[in-house]
This record gives sequence, C-alpha cells and structure tokens, in this order.
Amino acid sequence: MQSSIVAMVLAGGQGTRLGVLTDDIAKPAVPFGGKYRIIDFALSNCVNSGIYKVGVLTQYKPHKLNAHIGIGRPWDLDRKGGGVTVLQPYTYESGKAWFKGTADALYENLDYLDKTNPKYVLVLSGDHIYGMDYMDMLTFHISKHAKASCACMNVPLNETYRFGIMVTDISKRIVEFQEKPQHAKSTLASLGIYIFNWDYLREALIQDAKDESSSHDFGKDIIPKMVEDKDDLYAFEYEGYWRDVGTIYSYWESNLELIQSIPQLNLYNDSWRFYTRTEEMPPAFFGKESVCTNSLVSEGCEIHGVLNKSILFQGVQVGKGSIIKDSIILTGVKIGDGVEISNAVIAENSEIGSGTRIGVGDFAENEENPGVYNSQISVIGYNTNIPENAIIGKNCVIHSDVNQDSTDNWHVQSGRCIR
Amino acid sequence: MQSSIVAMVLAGGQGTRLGVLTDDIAKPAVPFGGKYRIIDFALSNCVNSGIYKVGVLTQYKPHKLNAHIGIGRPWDLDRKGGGVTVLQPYTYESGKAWFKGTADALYENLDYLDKTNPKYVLVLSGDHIYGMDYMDMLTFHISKHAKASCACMNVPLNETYRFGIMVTDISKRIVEFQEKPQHAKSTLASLGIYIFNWDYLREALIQDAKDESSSHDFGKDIIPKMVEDKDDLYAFEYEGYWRDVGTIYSYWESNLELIQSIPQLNLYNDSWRFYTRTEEMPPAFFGKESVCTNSLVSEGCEIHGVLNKSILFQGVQVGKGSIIKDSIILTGVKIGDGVEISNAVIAENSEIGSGTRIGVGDFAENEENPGVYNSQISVIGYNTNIPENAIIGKNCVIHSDVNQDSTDNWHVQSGRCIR
Amino acid sequence: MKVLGLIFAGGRGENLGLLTTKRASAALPVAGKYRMIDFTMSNMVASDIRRVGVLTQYSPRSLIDHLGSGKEWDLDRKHGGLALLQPYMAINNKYWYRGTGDAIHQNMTFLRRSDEDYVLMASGDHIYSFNYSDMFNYHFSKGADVTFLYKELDDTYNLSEYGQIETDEDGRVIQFVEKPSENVSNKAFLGIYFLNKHLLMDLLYNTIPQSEGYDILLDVLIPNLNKLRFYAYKFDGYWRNTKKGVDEYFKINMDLLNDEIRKQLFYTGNTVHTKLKDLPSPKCTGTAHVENSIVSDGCIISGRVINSIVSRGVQIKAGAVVENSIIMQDTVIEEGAHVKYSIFDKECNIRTEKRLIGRKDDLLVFEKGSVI
Amino acid sequence: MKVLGLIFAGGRGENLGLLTTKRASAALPVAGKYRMIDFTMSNMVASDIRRVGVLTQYSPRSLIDHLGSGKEWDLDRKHGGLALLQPYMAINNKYWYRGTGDAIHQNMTFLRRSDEDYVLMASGDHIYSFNYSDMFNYHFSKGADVTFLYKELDDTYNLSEYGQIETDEDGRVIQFVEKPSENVSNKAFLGIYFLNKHLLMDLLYNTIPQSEGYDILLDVLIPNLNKLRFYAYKFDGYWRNTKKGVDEYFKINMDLLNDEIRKQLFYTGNTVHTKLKDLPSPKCTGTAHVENSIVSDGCIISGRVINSIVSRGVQIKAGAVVENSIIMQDTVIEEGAHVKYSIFDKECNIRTEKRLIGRKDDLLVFEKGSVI
Repeated sequence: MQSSIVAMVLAGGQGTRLGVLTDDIAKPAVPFGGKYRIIDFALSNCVNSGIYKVGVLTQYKPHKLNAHIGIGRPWDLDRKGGGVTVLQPYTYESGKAWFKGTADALYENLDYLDKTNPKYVLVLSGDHIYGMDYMDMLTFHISKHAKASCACMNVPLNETYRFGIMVTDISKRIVEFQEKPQHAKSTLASLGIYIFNWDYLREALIQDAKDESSSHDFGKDIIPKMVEDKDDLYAFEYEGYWRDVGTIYSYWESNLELIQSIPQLNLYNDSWRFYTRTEEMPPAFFGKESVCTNSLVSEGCEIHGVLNKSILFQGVQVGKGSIIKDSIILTGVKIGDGVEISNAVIAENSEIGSGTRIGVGDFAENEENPGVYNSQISVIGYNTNIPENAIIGKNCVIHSDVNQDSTDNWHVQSGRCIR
Repeated sequence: MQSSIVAMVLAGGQGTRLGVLTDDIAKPAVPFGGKYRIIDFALSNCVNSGIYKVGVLTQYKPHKLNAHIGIGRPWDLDRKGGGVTVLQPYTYESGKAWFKGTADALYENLDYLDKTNPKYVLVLSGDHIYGMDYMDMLTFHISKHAKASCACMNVPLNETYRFGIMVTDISKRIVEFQEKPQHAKSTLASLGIYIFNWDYLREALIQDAKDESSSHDFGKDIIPKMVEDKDDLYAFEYEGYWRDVGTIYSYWESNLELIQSIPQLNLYNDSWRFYTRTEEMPPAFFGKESVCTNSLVSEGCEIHGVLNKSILFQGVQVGKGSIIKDSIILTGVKIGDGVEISNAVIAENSEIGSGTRIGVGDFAENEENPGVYNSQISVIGYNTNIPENAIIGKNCVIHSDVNQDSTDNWHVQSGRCIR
Repeated sequence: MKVLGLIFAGGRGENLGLLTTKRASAALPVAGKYRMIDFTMSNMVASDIRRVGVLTQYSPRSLIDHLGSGKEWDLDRKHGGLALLQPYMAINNKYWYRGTGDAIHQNMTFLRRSDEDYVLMASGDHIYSFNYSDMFNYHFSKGADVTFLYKELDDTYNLSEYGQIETDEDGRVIQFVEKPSENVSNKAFLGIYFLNKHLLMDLLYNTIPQSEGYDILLDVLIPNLNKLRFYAYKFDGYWRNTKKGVDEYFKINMDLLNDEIRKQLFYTGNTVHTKLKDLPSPKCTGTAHVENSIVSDGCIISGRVINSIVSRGVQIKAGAVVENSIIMQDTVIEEGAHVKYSIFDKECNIRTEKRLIGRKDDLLVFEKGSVI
Repeated sequence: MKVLGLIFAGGRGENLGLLTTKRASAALPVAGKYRMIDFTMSNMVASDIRRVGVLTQYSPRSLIDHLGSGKEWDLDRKHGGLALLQPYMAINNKYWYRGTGDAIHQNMTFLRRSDEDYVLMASGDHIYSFNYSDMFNYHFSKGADVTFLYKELDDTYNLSEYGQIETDEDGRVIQFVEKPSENVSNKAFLGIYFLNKHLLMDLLYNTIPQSEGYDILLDVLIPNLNKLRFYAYKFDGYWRNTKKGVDEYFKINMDLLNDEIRKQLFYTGNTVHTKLKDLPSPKCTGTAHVENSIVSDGCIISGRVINSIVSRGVQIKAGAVVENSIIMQDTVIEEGAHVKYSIFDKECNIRTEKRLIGRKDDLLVFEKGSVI
C-alpha cells in the first residue's frame, strides 16, 4: 500500500505575511521549534507514514530550502529507488515561464509522476506544522472508494471566513465547497492535504491546464471543479494539532505552544519523530547564574542569563544579567550582558549589544506595513547588529543587515522601522 | 590546494546540431561510449583531479540530467561538506528570467560561490569528451601568477576558423583573442576550460552583468574583455584527447574511435576511471551464432547476430542473422532477426523489426534539415517502432516515437524523414 | 508485518577447496560480476525485508568489502539496514560461533532490539530468484509455526546430499531426514526457514545453553517437529547450492549460458544487486571470437572464447583460446595460450602458448594470483 | 602525502568497572552526546585523513552501531573511508588479537592494500582536539622515522601512570620508560604515533611472528629506539585518557563545565562529529532550575540540576535534585529523588524520593538499566 503512493510537497510559498522572516527564504524554510524548519513537519510526516517517494516543488528563493533538503539524509530519504526529489521549474525550447499556481506546478511535473506511476498521489503544503499519519487518511480514501479526499478540521464558526469550507453529506462526501465564506454552512475547514487517485488527478490537471480562465490552484480551481462535477470527493476529518503559521503572531504563538507542559504537538514522542538537518554542536550549557524556565534551549547555546517562555535555536549566547521572555531567538544570535528582551522574534546571526532593551513601551501601529506587523511583537531581521544600550519598542521592525550606523537614534519607538 | 578550488560545470547546452538525439534531453545528458553520458567525462575528471566541490549549472530540459546526477553517488560526490550541487535558475520576487549566457549562469549563482568562497574557480563545459588532470592546469596557473588561465590545444590551421584562437607571447601570456577567425594568427584553440582566481572572476562577472551590450558569455564577452584589459591571462597547452561532439557525424566518429586497438581515450585505464550511473544488469551474453569484432557490447546485451565496428549500449538485443556495422545502438534497443544496419545511430528503447535494412542506397541531401543531417549516417529517434522488412536509406531521420503506422511507405529513401 | 532477514555466511564450504582458502563460500564470484550472497540479499530486499543480519565468521574480509554499508541493496538506512554480525569477545563470551544456532544465540540482542516480528533465515551461498512473500502468505494461510522452503529435485542433483522432507496432504512436515543413505523423498529442504522471531528466540534460549549441538536445524528446530506445526512451501524455479563442491560451482556457471535460466535469474525475477566496479563495457577487438559465453565489463577480448564465463577486467589476448572455463576478475590469458575445463581465480596470469586442458569430470582449479 | 588512520578501540578499560561491562572504553558516552571515539575520529577527519581503520575486539557492538558506515564523519566513501577491523577466523589464523601489535599484524592486508604511505596510530578513548598536520610537518622537518605525541603533565595527573619520554635538545627521544615507579620526566607519551606505513609493516613482519609480546609500543617500536630516529612533538592543549579509571572519567566530564576547556574542545578546534539522534531541543519546564550544567537534546527538566552532565533523552522530574552527577541517555530521575556524586549509565530509573549521595572521592556508579 505504501509504495503505491507518492507525496508531492508544495514548497513554493512566499509567506509575505511573515515580513522580514521571509525576505531571503521561502516560507517552508523558516526556522521553527528550536531546531526545525517548517517543511520538516511535512517531510517527517511522510517518512513516519511510510511514504518514501517524495517530490518537493520549489520556486520562490529555493536556495536555502534546497541546501536544507539536500539529498534527504536527515529524513532517511536518500534512497536508491525513490527518496526525495526537488522539482524546480525548468526551461523548454519555447522558453516557458514559472509555475503559475499549485496545480500548474504539478502539471509541469507530470513526467516525474508518469515515471513513478503511483496509484495514489498525496498533495501537501510545506507550510504547515502538524503531526499526521497519512496512512489513516489513505485507509479512509480507499474504504470510501473515493477519487479524491481532502483532510479537514473543525474550526470555530467565527473563523470559517479564513478557510475553504467543505459541506458534506452523512457519508462524508463533499457536496459543496465554500471559499472563505461570509456565511459558512459547515465548520469543516480544508487543510490543504489531498489524496487523489493518480489517473483521476492526471486527467484533472490536463483539463485544468487547458482552461485559460483557471488560476491553476488546487484550492481555487481543481477542488471546486471536482465538487461541481459531483465527483467522488470525500472529507477526512482530522482532529489533531495543525497550524498554518501564516502571520508573525501565529508564528510566535505556535512556537511558544511547544513549551506548554503538555503541548498539543509533542516533539518528544518516540514513535513520531520530527527530523531535520542541523549544524553539529555540543549540548546546551547553562552557566552558574542561569535561570531557565518554560523554555527550549538548543545545542550550542551558552546561557548565563534568565530565560522564561522562550525558544532558543542553536548556538545562541546569552550574557550575564540578561532577561529574555516570551521571545523566539533564532540560530546564532549573540546577546550581550544586561539585555532585556520581551515579545520579540530575533532572526539568525543577529547581535544584540549589552544593555539593550527590546519590547518596551506601549503598543503603536506599525508605520511601514500594519497589515503584516500588527501585534505586540517586535521583529529583528537577519544579520543585524544592534548597538549597546539601544531601546526598541513594541511592534517594531529592524530590517535584515541593519547595523549601528543605520540610524542615529537607537531609541526606536513602538511601531517604528529601521532599514 | 585541492580543497581551495570549486568546479562549475556549464551543462545548459541545447546541442541543436545533434538533431533528434537532443529532442528531449540536454546535450550533456546524451549517451556516449557504451554506458556513459557526455557529462560523465567532466565530472569524472573533477573527482580524478581531487576536486570534490562541483556545481552543475543546468537549464535546458534538465530532468534526465538531474536524475542522472542525482546525489552524485556514482562519482563519490555525495559528500557531507561539498559534493555535487545542481544549480538551476530560480524565481525572484521581481520574477526574474532564465540564464542569459554562460557567464550569466555563474553570475546568478554568485551566492553559491560566495558561500563556498574558494580561492580558484574552474569553469568547464559539460559537453566535451576528454580525460584531463585539472591539477596540472592549476599548477600552471599558480606558477604563472595568472588571474585567469585558459586550456588550449593546437589544431590544424585549416580548422582554426571553427574555434576561438589564442595568440600568446613567449611566456604563454595571451595577448590577443580571435573568435572563429578567417586568418588565424595562431593555432591554439580554446577548449572552454578556464581557471580563474575567484576574487578576479567575481569582479569580472559583476562588471559583465552591468554591461547591457554584453551577451554574458565566457567565450564571447568575459575572455575577450580580459584580453583587451591586458589582464594576466595565460594559455595552458593541453596535448591529450579532446572532442566536442557537436554534430551527428562527430558524435558517431568519436564513439567509434573508442574501439581502435589503441584508442586515444582509454576507458580501461585503472588510474583514470570514468564514472557513471547505470541500470543494474547482468554481463553481456554472446550466443552460439554470435560474431563480434571491433565492438563494445554493454551489460544486459544478448547478442545472436554479427557485430562489427559498433557500440552497443546496455540491454540491447540482436536477433539471429542480423548484421550491424559502423553503428551506435543506444540503451534498450531491440533488433529482430535478419536485420542489416550500417552507418546508423539508433536512440534508446527503439524496436527494429526483423528483416529491416537501415543505411542502404546512395547518399542524398536531407530533406528536412541538411544543416544538421549531412553525412551518410541515418538517425533513428527514441522509442520508435520500425516494422518488419522496412528499408531505410542513408542520411534519413526517423523521429522519436514513430511507429509502424506513422507512414504507409516503409521504403524510406536516402535523405527522407519520418515523423 | 515486518520480517528480519538472517543470512548464514560464516561457513568456508570445505568442498570448494582452493576456491575458499581465503573467502567464505558466500563471497565466491559467480556469473561474471556477482558473488553468491548477492542472490539471497537481492531476494530479501525484493521481498520488502528492510533489515538484514549477515552472520560471518570464516575469512569475512572479502564479504565485508563486498557488502560495505549495504548501499547497493539500499540497506544503508538510519533505521534497519544491514548488520554484519561477527563473533566478538565479551565479558562472558569468548567463543567463535559453534554452529548456526549458536551464531544466532550470540546475537540475541540484535534480534531483541529489531522491531520485526518474523525472521527469514537463509544461506548466503545459494543461487535462485524468489520473492519470499509467497512463502510468508503460505505460512499464515496454514497457521504454521515454522515454514520450510523445499524443491522437488530431479536427477541433475545428488539427492542423498540433501535433507529430505516428507509432508502430509496438507503440506505439514511429518518427517525430516538429513542426508539419508536411502532416499525417503525427492523433496529437498533448501535451508530457508520462516518463523516468528519470538518463537525462534524462545527455542534458542531453551536449547543452546544446555545443548551439545549448535545447529539451528538439527539441534534447535527438528527436535520440535512433533510439538510445533512445521509446513513446507514448494519452490519451482532454478535453485542450486554452491557449497556442494567445485563441480556444482562449475555447473552453476555453465547453467547461466542457458537462455531460460539466465532469464529467470536476471530478467523476469528480482533485480540482482551487486557491488559496482565502474568499469567500461567490454571490448571485442578485430581478432575476437566470442561464442555462447558471458563477458563482463572491463574485459578486452582478442582471442577465442567459447562456452565460458569471463569476469570483470579479464584480458584474453590474440590467439588465446578459452573453452568451457570460468575466468575470474583481472586474470590475463596471454597470446596463444589454450585453456579448457579450467577455473582461474582472480588475478591469475596464464603465459604465452601455455596449454591447460582439464576434463569435464576433472576440472583444473588455479588459486588467486597463480602465474602459470 | 596521504595518511592512514588506525584507532585502537579493542580494549575494555578494566579500571572503568561497571561502565565497561558491555562496551569497549572507546564507546563510553561523554559530554552529554558524544562517545569517546568521536574525538579521535573527528581529529583524524579534520587532519585530512580519508581512510580510518578501527581495531575492535572487546564487546564491539555499541561501537559498531555508533560508527555505522562512517556517514557522520563523511567516511562512507567509495575509495577509502571507514573500515572496522575485527579479529576473524581464517585458514591459518584463529586467534583473538593478542595485543595492539598483533592486531595490526593480523590486518596486514588492509595496510598493504591501502594507497596511503603513512600511518597515524591513536587510541580511541582519549579526549582532545588536535589537527595532526602540525605533527606530520614536525616529523618531516626532523627527518624522523617515528614521531610520538607527548604532553608535559601538571599535578592534576598521576604521572606515574603514564609512559615517560626523555628527549635531547633537538627533540629526539633518548629514553622511554613505561609507568616507572620513579618519575624520569614530566613528558608523558600520549599513545599517538606517526610513521611510514612500510616501516611499520617491516617492523611488524620482523617482530610479531617470533615475539612473546604483542604490544605495538613495548614490543615492536621501543626495542628500536636506538636504531631508528624517534622524535617527540609537544601537545599543549587539553588531553585526558578515560582508561585511567572511573575518577578520571568523572573528572573529564566535570572539566567540560569549564568555559575554557569547552571552548577548546568544541568551538575553536575541529567540529566533533557524532551519531545523530534526531531529538528535539531540551525543555525546561516552569519548575526547572539548571545551574552550571550541560543538558542535551531530548531532555525534559523539571527539577534542579547543578554541576552535572545530562545526556540525551533524560527526564528529571519536578522536585528531583541532581548534583555533581553524570546522567546517561534515557535515564529517568523521578519526583523528589536526590542524587549527588553519582554516575548513572543508560536507561536507569531512580524512584520517587530516593536518595543516592556519593562523595567526590567515592562516586556511586549504577550500571545500565538499574532501577533503584
């Protein structure tokens, strides 16, 4: 059963609402949970479900993602027959363009699927955080004699407007699809996880490619068309943990959920491991003056300060007397002595000078992009260098590569941005 | 010394003059010499020279090439730090286009080179057949204190018009560059193999990218500019075997050169192996009625006929009473009984019905593309199915996927094409 | 259901004489590019077995080199994969393996730690192509405790050299006789067993520590023939056991010149994996003549080759004649030499004009590196 | 110049007591996520050594599991790479290794076949970070035949337990005394040698077959101290030898809480590679207190951890106190337990409210799987 299924992971997402975090990398490559990147969850779910043939469809700034996936060793996907294949757009004689939508990305790789010739195709997004056994879904799919199945989750009625909503009959057959409805007829939200019979999907992709009015997207075109055609499309109800870390706030919140004493997503579960590629570093060291509660502290960290409700990625240094709370500190960040940080996300390889305080003052609307930056959280970009004794308010943005000379005034008030 | 050099293999070539052989694959992926593909020679030269960091720049129809290179295992390039990296064009926020020329391809991958930060960069073409120790060239480069070196070979004066010609002073410093000259001042032809100091090349690439009048090509822009600027550019004289199998005739000829009793390119040399990825097949079997002279016969072949001056790739079957001479038969071709083939190239997975004769009659100009098909050689494309007792003349083309229903008249006269 | 594969590859194969002075019989080269163990390994991998333990003891180096990390069989995995199980010295354990049962017993930790529930045990020196799944299904359909694989031998085999099985109508084994002086059945046991891992562990715990014999078949399993449900599954394809001797080894190689057998082993069955050697395709020069023979990669043939198996990297010079012979890797037959009914191990050198003529019933065997 | 690495990892390390009942000392866990052999392996790889032979004998299973195909050290190569050299049974060779010299002698084929011209020999149970290239350059600059690595020991070492070297002004070794009752020098030999491969082979051929002793140092090399040019290169960094005993092992782990030593071993020197385990980052819950300690991946800490080394996958429950202790992989310290000056091997379980208080000079050691 398992060898008859191929997973296609859509990893082209730009993740614009993650602001500076996706300046240089695609959303699936964004770090998460101390040592992972977002795509690790989809890939680990595949191998834990016994799916060893995985195609990853990339497009937007794929270099970091390609380097991360590499030959697939961390996921045990470096296999002779199968394993992971990174599928990028490529040129034709006629000088063809980029993938137009998620369905187009698959259509352009028909030859990969034709060669593999699976019975079923699992289509996933590389953007989501969850642990799910796809074999349960496949069993459901087979038992329903479905042509396609869509994993769904019940969401609160007041959030239905954010999702594609599936209306089903008593047999779980999907009879109606509502895209981000004002008035939802159901609370079953699509999670962007599909299983298709390959012959059926193949035909659907070819039809869709011919349709010039289509935007070639699974959620917007393929699935609605299938519902419209009254094809055998079923909703598989999933009840576990699932997050689309689409915004800075949800990114911050989902990370901090991991430190609950009984987290919904248990990283420590032996029978459902998440795999990733990391630097080789020694275990975390806690100094004589360290105090650490409700936090994850990764390899290579050297902690001499106080941590609470924070996630520290690999190789983070925290100086004496520093206090970090409610924050996400990505790989390689160096924090001096006597620093205070709260409600912040600090991206890779930044340096925070001694005595600096981040996250102080009252909330104010972001001056640059209030659509993206709209919570208490301040975001510090990649490779920044914040001088000593700086003060940075709430909802601020320090763009990547900023250094002490980027501004004269390091008293950055809430809502301000530094480039 | 060796770990300070990175090889960049330009493998985007379309190879239009190879006709149907490059219909679906890039030129570097074209099969050669019984079990290899053209790019194997450049890759093997790299590892044999102790260069274990290799970037392969692809563009045109890269799928076969990507599958062939995979994680680089056959070349022992599946390495933790380094190994082979396939570099494809990718999308930017601004929606960037494809590589414009060979120099642009490198320019677009500055980040890969910056990250690797080598001392020297070896720039190669994936299109050529040769065995060369690049360390000899690097030693030359270093001893000359050169900024760039270009491997050159003496060619007969009457062929200089086909090459870029380097005019050197007594110290081998290049003082003039003539692109395909009518009246050559030297017989030193550039082989498209360059070593650059990385800092120097980096600057040159950045300058070139800004130059809107440039076609962004090494041979046409970068090197001439360097000569013009009187930079320290030296010519390394190479004396071994080197072939650009750019045309059908040179492809056919270079293959057959391998079966000379003392071939210039010795595949059987233990100290300079060529590596490739192949199907796993049992050794060749020669039946009771087989006669085989001056030929290479690969694994998985089952020979019941007569072979002379031919190269048989893997898994070729030759029926009883068939006679094959002066021909290249690619992987998986099935030849029935009593078939006669001479002066032909038959591409992968074709089937030739019993009693068929290929390469008979007199030469005639090709009706479709006399620029590409202009020798005695008939070319049969991929996955064709030629019926029994067909007759095919000289200089014919049978396009890929042709089957017996593609024409009513299987008496194909010289120079004709079947689609 | 997950199955653990165990391959017995520790024996020398005494009947093979010079061919096994420096290697175990499982490491013997065969069919030009393979070694005996490739067939069992490849059968296991094709049957979805993802963890294979190879029990080695006698001269294991060439076997270890050959198998490496298991890459070629895709067994270089994070979980599962290939384990080479050599005897080792521990605080309360300073024995070499005293038999197949003892070998497994000494590796009880390996069995215990693996997450497979069933075990397939097989010899590393047999040649056949088989998907064991058929045998597994038979095992469960019969509710068997232990399932044996057997074959009805024709008269090309010397039946009395094989363990023989008698079954009832249902296929249940009612008698087993090891190499009887008088044949009881033409059903020969092929040394391939399938059973529950925990049952196997239980049987070993109860036998080996207080046993005088250490054979998995005769001392551990067969004593329970009446207590447990032993079934036998019939194998119909080509199967041979190299260990029987030099003549058998020769016959196996010559059998591969038969179109039917070659097809069965290589083309219609499982892909046979082996260590890659990166050699070019063999070249026949202008004076070559090759007839009814197998010629491997890296060879350069200028002489006459008839009814022979030529391994990788062999050179047969102009005017040399090779008939009905097996030539192993990197051997050179010089100009004008004539060999017949001979087996040359690796890296031999047969000098110009040398004549080495054996007979079908009196084969000449030359050990590795012979210069004659 | 290519160098072959040979690592001695066959010894039990008797002084380590319960810690080495089921593993060789080279396989002993250290510093939370490593095993002793990781340091020497990583030093070799960082010194551009591309072929490493590991000589194993005593309980090699955990070592074999740990090293695997050498992937983590990038030694899973087609040419070169990692070779595990266990003793094996051959036609004229049925011995376990009788000493370090004999071990190499039994693997002469491995030496002969490798294309390296020099050999670096080192122990698998030492901890240090060193790029051997400096030693190689010294060797050639002195025109030495054999170069030893030595260190001037301070009084944190018991000098009399080490082999001592006397050198002349040029650095040439003029005397070597093994563990003398009266110290002759504070220059201790670190068990790391560099010499020409062919010289080594020659010395072994001339010694082992007719020798009564089988030690590479005392029986093969030292007898030639006057005949050959032995030089000694000085190592200045942190270096310790676990084999010396449980107290030394404890000291090594505690040393890692020193910022300077940790920096030297992990941050300024070579990357130390080890087997990956795919565990998440450790979690400190709301009741956790961690002070002057190392905590590895996969741990969940709710209790107090002070001056301790906590390996991967350990759980320390709320109210538990761990002081000055080493806790190996997957051990669980239940609520309210209090442990001090103790070493817990893997998979121990310390029950609720249990008190296990050792002393600095009287450490408590609990073997793998203890439930207390």
